[in-house]
Amino acid sequence: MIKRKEVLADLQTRFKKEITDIFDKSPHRVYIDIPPSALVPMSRYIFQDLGARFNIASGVDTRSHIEILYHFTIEDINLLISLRVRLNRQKPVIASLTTVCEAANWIEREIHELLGVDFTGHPDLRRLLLSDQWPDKVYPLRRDYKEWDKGAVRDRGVK
Amino acid sequence: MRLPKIRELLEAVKALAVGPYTSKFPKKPHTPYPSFRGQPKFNEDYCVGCLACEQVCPAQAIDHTDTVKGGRAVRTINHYTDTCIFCGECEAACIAEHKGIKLSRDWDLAFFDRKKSYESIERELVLCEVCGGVIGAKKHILWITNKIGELTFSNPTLYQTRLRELGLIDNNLLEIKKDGGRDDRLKILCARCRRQTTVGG
Amino acid sequence: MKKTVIPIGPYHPLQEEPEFFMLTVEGETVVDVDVQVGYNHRGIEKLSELKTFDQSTFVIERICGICSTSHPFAYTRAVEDICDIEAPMRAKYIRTIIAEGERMHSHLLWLGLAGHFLGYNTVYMWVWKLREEILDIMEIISGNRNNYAMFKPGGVRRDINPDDIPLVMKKLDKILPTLKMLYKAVRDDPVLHARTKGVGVLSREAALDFSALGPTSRASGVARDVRKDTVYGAYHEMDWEMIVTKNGDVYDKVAVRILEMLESIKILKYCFLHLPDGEIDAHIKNIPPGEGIGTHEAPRGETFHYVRSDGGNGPVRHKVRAPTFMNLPTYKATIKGAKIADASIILAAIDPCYCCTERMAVSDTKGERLFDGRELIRLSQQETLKWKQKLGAVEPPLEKLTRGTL
Amino acid sequence: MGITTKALLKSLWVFHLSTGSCNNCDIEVLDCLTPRFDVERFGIKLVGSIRHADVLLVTGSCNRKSAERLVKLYKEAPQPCLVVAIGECSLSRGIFIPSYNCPRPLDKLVPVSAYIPGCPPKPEAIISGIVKLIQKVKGK
Repeated sequence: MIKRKEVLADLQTRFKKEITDIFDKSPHRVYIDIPPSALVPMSRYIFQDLGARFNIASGVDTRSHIEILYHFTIEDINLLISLRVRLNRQKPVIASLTTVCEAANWIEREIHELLGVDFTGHPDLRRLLLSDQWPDKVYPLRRDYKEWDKGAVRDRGVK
Repeated sequence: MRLPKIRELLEAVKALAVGPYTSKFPKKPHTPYPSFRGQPKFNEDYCVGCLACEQVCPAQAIDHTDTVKGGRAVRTINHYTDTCIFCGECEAACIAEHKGIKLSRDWDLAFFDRKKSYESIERELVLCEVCGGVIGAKKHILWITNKIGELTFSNPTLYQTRLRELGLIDNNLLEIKKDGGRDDRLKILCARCRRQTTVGG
Repeated sequence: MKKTVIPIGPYHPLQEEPEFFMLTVEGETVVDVDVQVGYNHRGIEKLSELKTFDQSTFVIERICGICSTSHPFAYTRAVEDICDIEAPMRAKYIRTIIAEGERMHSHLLWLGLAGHFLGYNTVYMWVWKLREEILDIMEIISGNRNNYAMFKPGGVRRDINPDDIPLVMKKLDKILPTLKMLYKAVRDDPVLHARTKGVGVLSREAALDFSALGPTSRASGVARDVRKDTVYGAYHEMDWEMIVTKNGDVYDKVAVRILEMLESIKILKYCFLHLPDGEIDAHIKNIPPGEGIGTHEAPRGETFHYVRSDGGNGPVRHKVRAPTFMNLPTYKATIKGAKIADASIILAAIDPCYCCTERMAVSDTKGERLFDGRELIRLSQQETLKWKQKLGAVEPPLEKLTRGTL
Repeated sequence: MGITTKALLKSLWVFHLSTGSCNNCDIEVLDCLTPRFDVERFGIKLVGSIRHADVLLVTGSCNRKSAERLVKLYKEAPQPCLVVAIGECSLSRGIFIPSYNCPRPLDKLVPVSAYIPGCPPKPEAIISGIVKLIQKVKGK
């Protein structure tokens, strides 16, 4: 039963250069800010050596930059590690995690499609959710998303 | 292969003895459980026209129009059966003891024309005497006067509406000047005119 | 070897959601599966940003019909995580009652469908008849068969009035014997063993690599259950055990789900009898800026809600991850090398809930010979008939019994 | 009332189509076929392909991908085909009206003959909706 403090201490010694900030939200959750380059080695260590489970990646469009949080859960000590990565808003690019764990395949296709983040090294980055008529370069989850479909009916459609 | 078959046969015989499980629905009418959330219905004597239900509704199934009908300013609140998700939020938010709009028990709402699939209620409006803008539903203002008791007399709009409703005063004590000056302070005014007459300019 | 492409779906009457799998097949064995998705996508994450925190629960509740209370459970826990407020004890009990009731009716629904895929139409009818009892209980408590509208950040919207409880307990006692009979029927039936044992095996390593969740991972020996790992709801008030089996084939997935239902009944009974009285809402006044993460053990696995607020009255970003999002890609591990006849039961084995994953699909084939979705189900049913004849349970041929498939 | 409509009403064969629904309404449609509300007593049967169907049961909020297939499917249906919209999502997309992936309600895509509101509608509401539809078509 590796304890929570040991896990964090171990992460800090091993990735001292990359970790810019650690924030203990609650006994069961910790945020770690890292630069995009450190994502793959760190998540490989967390996923394979610490035996964590890849939970999900959640992309957020704060108006100044695009932020992706990678959540890993270590079950036996019930700790949720969220790696926070900031990308610039015009050309968000980051390495894909599919080499580390197969489960990240779909979520990266979804973030690519809804937020416009480019994942280098992803096996097949085709469209996951949106239909074929959806125009390219229009990302619904961006803050500046405007309705492009002229025929859309936004009331009850009776009058 | 013997034993499991026997158990199933026993089960089948038991089911035969109990009789069909199918409900006699079209012949016998179906009454849902008392806590069933059916079609919300406006209640004529409780609803005060305050539009709390419209703001709370997650599916925006309630909207209102303020129009002048037959010389009287009227607010019609419509509830659309084809957008409502029957969640009970409107009943929970209703300020008239949760009875202004109440979820009934009826579930058989099938219809053929979406243009007629709504329900509405009409409330009389109180208009500002200077600019003619809408202040609110009359019943809503009276509801406020009941709620704040004697504090009503701090605001001319409130106590004049109340006194007119009780018939204690006639319509216009003083002549309305509409010049935004201080003379119009003792009138039924909307918030903007109220500000203009008290602060001025 | 000429490659044949088999589409299942998209609008097959029995699977209640449109889903489509492109199976490329060589002869009898399935070589590859390509799942295409996108039919149920309704943009719920963007919609939740237009609503306030309180209204957003109703959008979240309509993500999926059979886990329509798991998403609000995780969402309200995420919002409570932002403002560090705990729901009062009675609200926790009511939340657990609704969650366990929904686990029952979701597992029963899946058991019925799995029965039909294997050709056991009587199991399908019997299990869905049993499911009506649970739906009645939920209607008594929450006012609707599903979409219960009970959850609110900080507590519960409606209370359970005590004089409903005797009627509910009577209905619960009616369910238990039939469920036990069903479990014995599944355990003893040699034809079912032949059809499901060793079929579509998800090994423990694959389950870990795909991060599979819920009954799918517990059937492969990965002891993963949010109700045991984190302390929430009333799950730590009573003792119930987590069902974990080892060999990860379809039979284990059936067994895990049925035994979980027996546990759910135990939890439901305990909660009804020990319902503490007191407040049912913590009255959250304002929600500070911040991020919250809430999880809950839905019938199919762990739902994960990430809510970010900037102090306003609505979520700024709301990420929903449903369990099937993680379980669905496990097809790559389970379906490779399986026979076509077993394809439909393997695809149904993880209890896929497509509207959770907001996905479904069609794709046009390149002119190879096509099986229709219904033919594939009939193939699976004829396979069961073949096993029945082999194992000596001679019955009239399927066509005469069911006048063709449903 | 033409011979086709009279034949149509004898026993309705139903094809169920889910266009982006949360599958509550789909399950209530399936509930109608199970022992408690068995609609096969009235000859209503769920068929596997649109070619044999008299009535098209539509659930779900017609998102973009499903809307294309819905229109294509409606064209394939044999013509005196009645469309019944079940659940708030197929009536007016209910709570999904502002969603970017559900642009148009159902009756802007195909002519709808009956609407059954409810989220989800009780199986009894679906049965009584179809009974009303039969009487209306007969009454005409």
